[in-house]
Amino acid sequence: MLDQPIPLVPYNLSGPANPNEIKRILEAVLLTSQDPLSLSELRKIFNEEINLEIVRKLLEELRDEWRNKGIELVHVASGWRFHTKPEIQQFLDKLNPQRPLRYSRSVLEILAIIAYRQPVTRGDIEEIRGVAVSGQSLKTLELRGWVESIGHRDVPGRPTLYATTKSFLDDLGLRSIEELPPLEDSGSLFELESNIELSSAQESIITESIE
Amino acid sequence: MLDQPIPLVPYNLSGPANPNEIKRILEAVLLTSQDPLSLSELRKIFNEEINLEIVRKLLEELRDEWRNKGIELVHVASGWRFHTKPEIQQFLDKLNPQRPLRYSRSVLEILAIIAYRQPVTRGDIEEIRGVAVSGQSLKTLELRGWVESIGHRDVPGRPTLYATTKSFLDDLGLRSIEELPPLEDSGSLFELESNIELSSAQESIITESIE
Amino acid sequence: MNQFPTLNTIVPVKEIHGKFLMDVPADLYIPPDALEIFLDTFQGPLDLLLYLIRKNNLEILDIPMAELTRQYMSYVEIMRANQLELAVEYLLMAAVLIEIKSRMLLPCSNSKDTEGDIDPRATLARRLIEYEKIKLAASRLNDLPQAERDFALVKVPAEKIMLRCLPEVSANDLHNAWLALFAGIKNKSHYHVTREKLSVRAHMSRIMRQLRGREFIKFHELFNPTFNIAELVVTFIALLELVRETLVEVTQSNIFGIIYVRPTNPISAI
Repeated sequence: MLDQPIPLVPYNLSGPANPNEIKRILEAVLLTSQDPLSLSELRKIFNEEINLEIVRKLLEELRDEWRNKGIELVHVASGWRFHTKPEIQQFLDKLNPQRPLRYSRSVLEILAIIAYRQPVTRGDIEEIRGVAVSGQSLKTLELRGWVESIGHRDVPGRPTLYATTKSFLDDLGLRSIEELPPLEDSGSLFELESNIELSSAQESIITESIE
Repeated sequence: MLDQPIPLVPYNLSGPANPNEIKRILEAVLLTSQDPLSLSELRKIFNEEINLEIVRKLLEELRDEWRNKGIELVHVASGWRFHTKPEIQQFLDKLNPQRPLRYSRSVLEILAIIAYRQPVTRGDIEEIRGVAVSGQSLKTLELRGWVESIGHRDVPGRPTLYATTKSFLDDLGLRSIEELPPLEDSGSLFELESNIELSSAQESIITESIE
Repeated sequence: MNQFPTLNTIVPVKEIHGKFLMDVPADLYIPPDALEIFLDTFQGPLDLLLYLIRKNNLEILDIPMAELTRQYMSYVEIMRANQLELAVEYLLMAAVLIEIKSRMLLPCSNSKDTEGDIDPRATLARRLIEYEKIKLAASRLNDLPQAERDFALVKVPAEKIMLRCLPEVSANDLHNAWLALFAGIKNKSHYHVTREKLSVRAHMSRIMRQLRGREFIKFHELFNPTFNIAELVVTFIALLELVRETLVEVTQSNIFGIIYVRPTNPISAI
C-alpha cells in the first residue's frame, strides 16, 4: 500500500520540494535532537502540510538507509531517535573512560517490580521482595527519569503509586511495556534447569568453600 | 600523496578491519559528541594504533560524504565536529517555537516614524509622539542595525538625524522604502491631498495640520 | 552462550581467600570472610530460601519444611554467631518457617470451613514463585541494551543564529504602529496630514548617506544614470527638501559651472 507513490501535499515555505529533501531535513532534525521526536512533532516542521503516513514512510526509508552505519534510527515509546549501536560503545568508552554506574541488584529488582507490576506502592515492592525498600533505591530510579509517582492508592496512609515512564522505555529502545521480556513462569523455569538460579555469585561464596 | 593507499596499521581490538569500518566508527563517535574531537582524541579510540594521517584522510572523506546533508562535518580550532547547516535552523525553530519576541509599542512607533519620515531627529520623533523618546528605544533599533544616524541637522544643538538602513529593508523583505504600506491607505483617518509636494515631517504632520 | 543471565552481571563476585574456622555441617560451610558478602549477595530471606530450594533440588510447590527450616536456621545461626547485623526480615522469616512447620505437624483440622483445606505452605510458595519471577526479570532487564551504558544518544549541536532570537517586525506592523500613533493624535486635536511620496524621504536619506564623510559631492553624482524619470524627479525634490531643511548647501561658483552639494555638517564632525 505504502509502496504506491503518495502524492505530496504541496509544501511552499521556502521549502523542500521532494521526498529526498524532506528526508534530508528529517534526518538533520533527528540528529540534532537528543529526545525522541513523535510523528506529529516531526510533521510540525513542515507546517503540518505533509501527511503523517508520508512522514512515517520516509522515516522507515531513513532507518533502512542507516542500517549499515554505527548509528541507527529507532522507533521507541515517545517517537523516533538516533542512537549508537551497542558495538560502538567500546570505542566511546575509550574516549570517556569512566563507565556509567551499573545498577545494584536491589535497584534492578525494584525496577522490575515497578515495570511488571505497575502501578505499585513501596509496600507492594516490599511484600514481593521480602525486605524493606531503601528510599535511596527509589530515588535513583526517579532521578534517572525511569520511575515516577502517578498518584496515591486510596487506602489509609495514601501510599504513593509508582509506574515506569516513557523515558524508561525510550532508554531501553522499547516502544511499549509489552516489549519487555516476558515474565517467565517459575515452574517452567524450574523444569528447564534448576541450577541457573544458583547464580555464580552465590555459588562461589557458598559451594566453593566445600572443596 | 594522500591519494595513494596508505597501509593501515593492523588493528586488532575486536576491531575495525578496513578504512570503511574505521570511518563508520569515527562517524558514530563524532555524532554523539557535543564537543569537537581532536585528531589525537579520535586516535585514542583505536588504541592509537592508527596513523594520524589516516584518521585525517578518513575524516576528510567523511566530510565529503556528508556534503549534501543537512548536517556537516567541520574542522574547527579544537578538532572535528558535526553541526547543523544554517538552512536547517528554520525547521528546528518550528520544533521548538520560542514565544515570538515583540518590540514594545514605543519602539515600533519610533521605528515607524523613522521609516516613514526619515531623516528625523529625536526631537521630531518626540514631537510626533508627544512624549520623550528613551535613549534605550533608539539604541535597540541601532543595535539591531535597522536605524543609523546619517548626519546632523544644522540647528542649535545639532541634533542627530536618523534614517533606516539597508539591513532594515532586507530584514523586512522589502526592496526599497517605497514598498512599505502606503499611508494613504489609511483613508478615513487622514484627509488626503493629492499633492505629491515636498513636505517635511514637521510641515505635513504638525505645523500644517494645526488649523 | 547461556541464554539465562547469571547474577555476575549484577553483583561483582569478590575473591574469597578465607579459610574455614568453624565446624559446621558440610553443606553449610561459609568462610567467615564471606559472611558479609553472603549477606550482601542475598537480597533477603526469600532470596536465601530460593537459593536453598534450588540448590537442594527441592520442589517449590511441595517444600519439605523440616529440611528447609533446618538449613535456613543454620545460616541464621552462623550469622548471629558472628554477630553480623542481621536484617530483621531474616528473623521474621525464621518465625514464619517454624510456624508453617508446626502447623503441618498438627493433625488435619476438624473444621473444614477454616484454613484446614489450605496447605500452610501455599502463601510461602506463592511468594517464592513471584519473587523468583521478578528476580529473573530484573536480570533480563539488566541485559537489555541501556542508553548511556550500552549505547549513546546522538546529539549534533545546532548552530544557533543570533538573529532568530530577535523580535520580528513586518512592514504591516510599522504601518499599524503609524496608524495607531495618528489615531491617538487625531483624538486629541484635529490634524491634517498630507499625502506624501515616501520616496522623497528615502532619497533624502540616500543623499545624506552619499554625503557622509565627504566635503562635497558634485550635483550630477546624485543622479544615478539608471534612475527612471520619476526617480530623477524625486531625487531633485529630495535635494530641494534637504536645502529647505538646511541639511545641505548647494553652491555654484559660475554660471553653467559645476554645482556642489555640501553637507552643512560634514559627518566627520560627528
